[in-house]
Amino acid sequence: MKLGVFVNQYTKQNDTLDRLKADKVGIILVQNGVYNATIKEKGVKSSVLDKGTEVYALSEDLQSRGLDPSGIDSKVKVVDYGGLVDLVFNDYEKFIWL
Amino acid sequence: MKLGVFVNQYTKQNDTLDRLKADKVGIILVQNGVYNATIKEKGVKSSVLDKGTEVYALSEDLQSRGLDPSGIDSKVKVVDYGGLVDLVFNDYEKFIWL
Amino acid sequence: MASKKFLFMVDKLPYKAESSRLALTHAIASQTVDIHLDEDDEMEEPVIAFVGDGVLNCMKGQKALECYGVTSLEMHIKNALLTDIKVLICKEDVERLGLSEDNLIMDAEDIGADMQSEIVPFDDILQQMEKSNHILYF
Amino acid sequence: MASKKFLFMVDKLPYKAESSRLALTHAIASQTVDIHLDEDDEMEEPVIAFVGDGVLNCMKGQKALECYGVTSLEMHIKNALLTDIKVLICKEDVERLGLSEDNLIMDAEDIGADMQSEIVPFDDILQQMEKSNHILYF
Amino acid sequence: MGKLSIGCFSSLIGSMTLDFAVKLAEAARKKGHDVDIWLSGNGTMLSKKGQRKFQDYSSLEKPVTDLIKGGLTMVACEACAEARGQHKEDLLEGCDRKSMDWYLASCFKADRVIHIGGE
Amino acid sequence: MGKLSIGCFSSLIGSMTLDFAVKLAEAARKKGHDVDIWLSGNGTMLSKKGQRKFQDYSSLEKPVTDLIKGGLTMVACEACAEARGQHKEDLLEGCDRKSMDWYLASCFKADRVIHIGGE
Repeated sequence: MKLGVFVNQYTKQNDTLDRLKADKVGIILVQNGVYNATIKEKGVKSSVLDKGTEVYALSEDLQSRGLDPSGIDSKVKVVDYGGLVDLVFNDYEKFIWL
Repeated sequence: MKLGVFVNQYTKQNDTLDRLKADKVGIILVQNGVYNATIKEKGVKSSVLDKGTEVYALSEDLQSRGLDPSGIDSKVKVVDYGGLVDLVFNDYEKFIWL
Repeated sequence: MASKKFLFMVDKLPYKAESSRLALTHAIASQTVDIHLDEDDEMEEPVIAFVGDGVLNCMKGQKALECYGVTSLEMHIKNALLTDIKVLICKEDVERLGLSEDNLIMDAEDIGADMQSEIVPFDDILQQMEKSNHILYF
Repeated sequence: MASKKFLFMVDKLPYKAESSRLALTHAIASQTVDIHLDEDDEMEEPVIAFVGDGVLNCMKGQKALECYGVTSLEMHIKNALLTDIKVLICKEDVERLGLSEDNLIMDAEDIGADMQSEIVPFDDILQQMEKSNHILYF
Repeated sequence: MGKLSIGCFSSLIGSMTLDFAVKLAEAARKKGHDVDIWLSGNGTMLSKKGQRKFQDYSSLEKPVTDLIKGGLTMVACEACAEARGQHKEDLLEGCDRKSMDWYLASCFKADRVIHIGGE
Repeated sequence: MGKLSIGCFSSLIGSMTLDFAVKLAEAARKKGHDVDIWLSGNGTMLSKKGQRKFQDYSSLEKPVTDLIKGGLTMVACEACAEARGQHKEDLLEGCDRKSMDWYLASCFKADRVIHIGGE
């Protein structure tokens, strides 16, 4: 199962996310989920970044919030809406919006 | 300051609540906040119950959710909407809705 | 002929977001989906899984109708069982929240349903995620 | 003559709930509240305090107008400073989130505001809670 | 008897927050208190007339209309309503529309304020 | 080219979730995909015509109308709309209203489904 997981909140913990063991889980950070790409609480990066084989963040949502692309974790690939559409059709089969 | 704090969510942690040091903080559990009155996660009662000098829970919201009044922590006083109005006018001066 | 399977997942609490209610009404709407499908298409009986704090939707004795004039999630869950929808409740969360079968809506015999709810490990729900064509995560 | 003081507090993130935006527009509306008050009543200049994850509203360089066609929280905060509203940002949360003055909207000189934001310990915000007649917690 | 101002920023139906505000207002009116309700953000949905009653959805048009007839003041934020496509002709009978300063003045004159934020 | 069904259950304006859905739909249409949008719960607010544009509020009536003209299908849940006082005459041009089974059928026929829950 290629599962795309939209994380739309700056969330500290989510039971479902913690328990997922899909073959290929991709994390797609959108809306306030993009804070997970940059903010290091007490110096520690978000645990959301460790869940997926791939992690993406939506550029429009980063920019809206004043998040500096240079501060983004190197693991995170930045995509725009066009790139997101390609991810949706080419890289994942099913999606959940947490 | 007599501060009434409405807790409307089944919340694990809230920065503001943790930091309050008012002379008299009363916790008023409403909506999904009422789960804090009964649910013991992993056997431990909600930390919200330790924050206020007084803790109240709205009876209509307990009943709507199927929460058994006999399972309510002994610290919690159950009030209905009429009782809530008296609390608002007689016991507290200011309110925040978390 | 195409046959497809849908999983409805609920991790939201009841009576705060409308999500859990709409998850159930949408799942029950699968009863009438045929009118929109081609003749040789078929939708399998849907599965609805309560996970995380969402298992609190399944508590017995909800008096939302009496208190707020709105149907309870309990009534919706019983309607789902009546229409033969598989209702799964995540075991790990039931245990974490200190609940048991005694607190939860395990059947709807009172309205004549044969189907029963099942408390299952998250791994079983993960299997349902894998088997389903689409996941509607409320 | 009555004089009253209001505190606006924001702990919600921007662009998800409308809360932080409405906190600012309501605070700024204090400019025109006189028309509804008795002649000898006076509302003191309001204070707006960002606490918890709400301090993320104060980040510099928000491009919401360019990306979504909607004014940014940055523009609202600058307007608040321009109308001499006291803007407090909770120090403990700024530090927890790894932020500093460099990341935050500390002034609105570009639009001619004299007022500056202040990063203050939560205790100072608590004092404001005590001094205020009403707290509008967004 | 006192005066209570309730600010509601939460959406209709799903959240049950407007149900809470309406029931609190009913109880306060029964005890003889004055009550103002301010609807802003998604809360303005409550000021839309013609809400159809279904048992699966909480339904507030009737209790709110009764409260207004009984002397409660309800005012919706004009800009928030317009942005949602709710115009003057959509307004619930007895409900008014004003700008945000009205709410601040209502709080100014109130003994107690319960400000209920958005989702 | 594929077909994408987007279900939106989130409210207008504040959450920016409908903005996300509309921008995703625009991008998908540009790449030649078919897109259905289902509005349910508070999401039905997007199907209300006459949304006034202010810069302080996200404003979607224009881009949505353009998308519909360009071939996107948008349907709102009839009961959810009625419960909010939105009637047939309030409906955005080109948008339809149906019962929930329509959405399931749309998902059935879709290659990809993005179901965006409520607040």
